[in-house]
Amino acid sequence: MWKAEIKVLLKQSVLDPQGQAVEKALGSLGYGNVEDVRIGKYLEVTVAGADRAAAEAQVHEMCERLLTNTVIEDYTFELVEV
Amino acid sequence: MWKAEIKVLLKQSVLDPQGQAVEKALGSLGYGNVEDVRIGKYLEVTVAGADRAAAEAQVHEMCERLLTNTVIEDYTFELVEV
Amino acid sequence: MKFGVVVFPGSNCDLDAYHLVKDVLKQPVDYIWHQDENIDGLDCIILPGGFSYGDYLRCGAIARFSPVMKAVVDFARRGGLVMGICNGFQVLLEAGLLPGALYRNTNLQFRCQFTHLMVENRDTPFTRGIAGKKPLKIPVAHGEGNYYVDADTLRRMEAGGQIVFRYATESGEITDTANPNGSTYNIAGVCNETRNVLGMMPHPERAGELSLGSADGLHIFESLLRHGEGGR
Amino acid sequence: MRPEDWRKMGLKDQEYQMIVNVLDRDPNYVELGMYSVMWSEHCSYKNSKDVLKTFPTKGERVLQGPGENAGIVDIGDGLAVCFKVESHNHPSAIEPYQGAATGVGGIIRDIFTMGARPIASLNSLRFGTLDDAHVRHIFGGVVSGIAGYGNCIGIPTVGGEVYFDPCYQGNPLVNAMCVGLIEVDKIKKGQAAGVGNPVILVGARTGRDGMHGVTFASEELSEASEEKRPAVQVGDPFMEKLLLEACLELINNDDVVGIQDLGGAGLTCATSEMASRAGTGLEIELDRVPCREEGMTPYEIMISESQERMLMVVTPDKEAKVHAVFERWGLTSTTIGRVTDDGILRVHMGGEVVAEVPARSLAEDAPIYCPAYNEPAYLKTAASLDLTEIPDVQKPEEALLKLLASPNIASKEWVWRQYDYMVRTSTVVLPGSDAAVLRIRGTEKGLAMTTDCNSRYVYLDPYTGGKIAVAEAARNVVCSGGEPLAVTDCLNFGNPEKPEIFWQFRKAVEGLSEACLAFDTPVIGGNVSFYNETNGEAIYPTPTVGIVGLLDDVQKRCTQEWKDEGDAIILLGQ
Ligand SMILES: Nc1ncnc2c1ncn2[C@@H]1O[C@H](COP(=O)(O)OP(=O)(O)O)[C@@H](O)[C@H]1O
Repeated sequence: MWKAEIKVLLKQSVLDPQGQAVEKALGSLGYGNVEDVRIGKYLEVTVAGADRAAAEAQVHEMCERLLTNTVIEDYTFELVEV
Repeated sequence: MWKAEIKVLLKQSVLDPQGQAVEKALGSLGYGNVEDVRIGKYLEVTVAGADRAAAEAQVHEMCERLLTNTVIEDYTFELVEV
Repeated sequence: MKFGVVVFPGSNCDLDAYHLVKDVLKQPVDYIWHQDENIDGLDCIILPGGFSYGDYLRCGAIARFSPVMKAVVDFARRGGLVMGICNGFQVLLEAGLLPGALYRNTNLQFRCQFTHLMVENRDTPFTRGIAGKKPLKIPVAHGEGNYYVDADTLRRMEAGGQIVFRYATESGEITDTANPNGSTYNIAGVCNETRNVLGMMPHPERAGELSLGSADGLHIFESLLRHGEGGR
Repeated sequence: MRPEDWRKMGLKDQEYQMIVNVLDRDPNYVELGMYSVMWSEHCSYKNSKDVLKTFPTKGERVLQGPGENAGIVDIGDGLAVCFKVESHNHPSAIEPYQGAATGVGGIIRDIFTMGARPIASLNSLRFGTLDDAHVRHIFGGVVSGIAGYGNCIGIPTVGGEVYFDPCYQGNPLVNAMCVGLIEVDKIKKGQAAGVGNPVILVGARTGRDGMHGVTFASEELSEASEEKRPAVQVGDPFMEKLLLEACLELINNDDVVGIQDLGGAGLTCATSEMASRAGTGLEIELDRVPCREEGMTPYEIMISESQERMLMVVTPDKEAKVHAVFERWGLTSTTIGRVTDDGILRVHMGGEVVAEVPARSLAEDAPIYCPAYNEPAYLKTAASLDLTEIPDVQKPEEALLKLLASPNIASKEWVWRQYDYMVRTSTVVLPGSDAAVLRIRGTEKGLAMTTDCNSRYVYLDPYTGGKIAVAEAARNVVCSGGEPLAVTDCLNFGNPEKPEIFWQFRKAVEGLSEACLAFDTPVIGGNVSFYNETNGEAIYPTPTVGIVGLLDDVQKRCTQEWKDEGDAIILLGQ
């Protein structure tokens, strides 16, 4: 069994209003050294199966088909055996 | 300079309607081996400063004060030197 | 002209679209269940607003895999008229029938308010014959209506007349303050290259009677009816 | 059982003795938990019942008064309007977004449980002052929680009120109201009638959320409550939308004998109330309850407050069909038991009987208290105010601008533009006027609706303040063209065990009642929220009033704004 830890962020070219708002808020809370904030999604998907390569291919496919919108988002993931 | 990669998930005891909906959707897309889906937030916060321990303490504090809702969420993070 | 209004789990403006077509336009209309794969006999399909599948994950992301969407995509490819309103627009984007993507409003809030729309292309089945230069007064109600498209695609869309509506002031100026959600180029509605598929964030079905604050939405539906009468 | 067991659950020693008397034995832990939630103030109204009895509740149009999930009033044409207001103050203080969202979800369930189609939501909100960052966080969270739930489920949020005052600093008020339309012959009740009928649980899986939420709501907030707080409930408006559509489909096809939502006190409340109303018993099997977490105990399952669940009783011949309808809507439904004739709520798990108590004793036989009351001392100082000692305004323009800029007077558009107030295309007077007006499809009629309460007046004179609250709501409805039909109220007060608070409560109810008689608007339902205190300081007494009014001709509705240049301006009253 594998747990895919998937990180999704807006592409660099897409404005991230939420990240900007949080950056500002952190600044006004006194964290003057915060340079950049980006906010996205984090997903954990657990899949049954023994084969790492197969699990990896499957998670890729799920990301492309459903889990992310590649017009505006980039993703990376790691597989952890569980 | 440090980049904190922060993963935020709902606490295990808290209902995750998003995760459940996506789990169901993946099932009906034919991924019958998906056992569990949890959906949360992913943040990247870049902070200036040389000292790893100081950065770590600061990110912790930011998570507690603003970035996460500790009433319902848990978080973990990693620091990457950039 | 026979309309179909698709009902996804979580659609909630299905009633509004249905009511407008039936009681205001006096046209035949059926609800189409998201699991139906047969949509024969319809002239125009409306994907209504709402929160399909709760809009969990991303707006429209799960709905586009409904069985009915296969039929809708085929119907569109054959030249059938498809109109996606609000959540319906998001579903059309996710399904790849229209270019671009919609995401969180730059103000980070859900906004329900009247907006004014400049008609940028009057040569589509949805806008043909809309007279005058006055913008249409039509409300929006969404939290994720911020339209994004990359610069190259935008240029191509503009050249191809695919930008149909843009947010404007009451007097028709395209300004930042008239933009309720931060959309690229103030874009409120777009069509595909063949112009038979329209997606828009504002709700024309909520602007079909003066008692609701505006009847400007009727201009869009009336052009559709004229298009239907003229044959395709 | 040791005294600390029941005391920890919020039961008094004499209450424990009453339970022993009813059962003729010591209760086990599960049973004790069931009594503690059902006999909490929130569920049993043990401190307020006696006073609430004094409300006028009857009227020619009243089809359902207090006692069911919501009240119902006849509006002719075979139609009726169903409405109720409820508080979600304590959960919103802890987690504003989810607290407010689940408050909206709960009141919507109360309406469709009756068989009514929810057509509009309103709310009444109170916060501390906006110069405090925590208050701003609570305020923003509550508003987006109301928006998040209401917009997603597709019920327009058409009106409400917001006030800011230091007395709400640690204890905000979030009162949510829902209005539904129903055909008179489709009204459903929460009754487990028909011995042998299956009992079906549908909706979300049961988790450990909100354990002892009702007991929590029946205590003052303090620093320690942070620790004691129940697992926060997260709302799932999508699930509720499916439940709403599926339940209304079944009710409209006459497939339902009785139905009730699971709210505070969860399965314990729904099962005991449904059986008690029908004079029956129930036998349920907890092994069949779909759970979200492994290893949940019978105690946890019985008092879990997981949201978006409904309990339904149907006849055996409809059982398969009902499950099929739920499945078509993508919902999980399970038959968890049967109706019995012995009046006992019998709970099985793992082949054992884990609880066995008279249903009626849970639902109806909580002790009734008549707390002591006496006039608060502060009233004397307040009454001695000498107006002549207050300096006259020197610069009226400046004063006016200052007034207009005060958050209590300024436009509330920041709030309501986050709500979808147009969905269902029936809102013909939008937020920003006195009362919202909705048209009723297929008729010429309309409904006007509003929530109101000026708690400062109630604080200064609970009796007159109570009257003023009803009068203000009635005026708002009348100014919109409606004839006030009936009242729902949400009585937000401090700790009723303090005589000065209970005096406020009694006087306010007296005032509300008198005004309701004068306007011929009976009280058809409502909610009491006590213990609104932080560290011993009570909020202003805040009896929120919701009124729905009828317009025979919706074309005759009125709005607040000036219309045309040259129109005459007439001042009515003194
Ligand atoms: N919390 C709220 N939710 C929805 N609408 C609100 C809310 N608060 C105020 N409004 C709307 O704003 C308008 C003005 O409200 P309010 O200031 O209470 O008016 P008034 O003092 O005249 O009763 C009304 O239409 C009311 O319904």
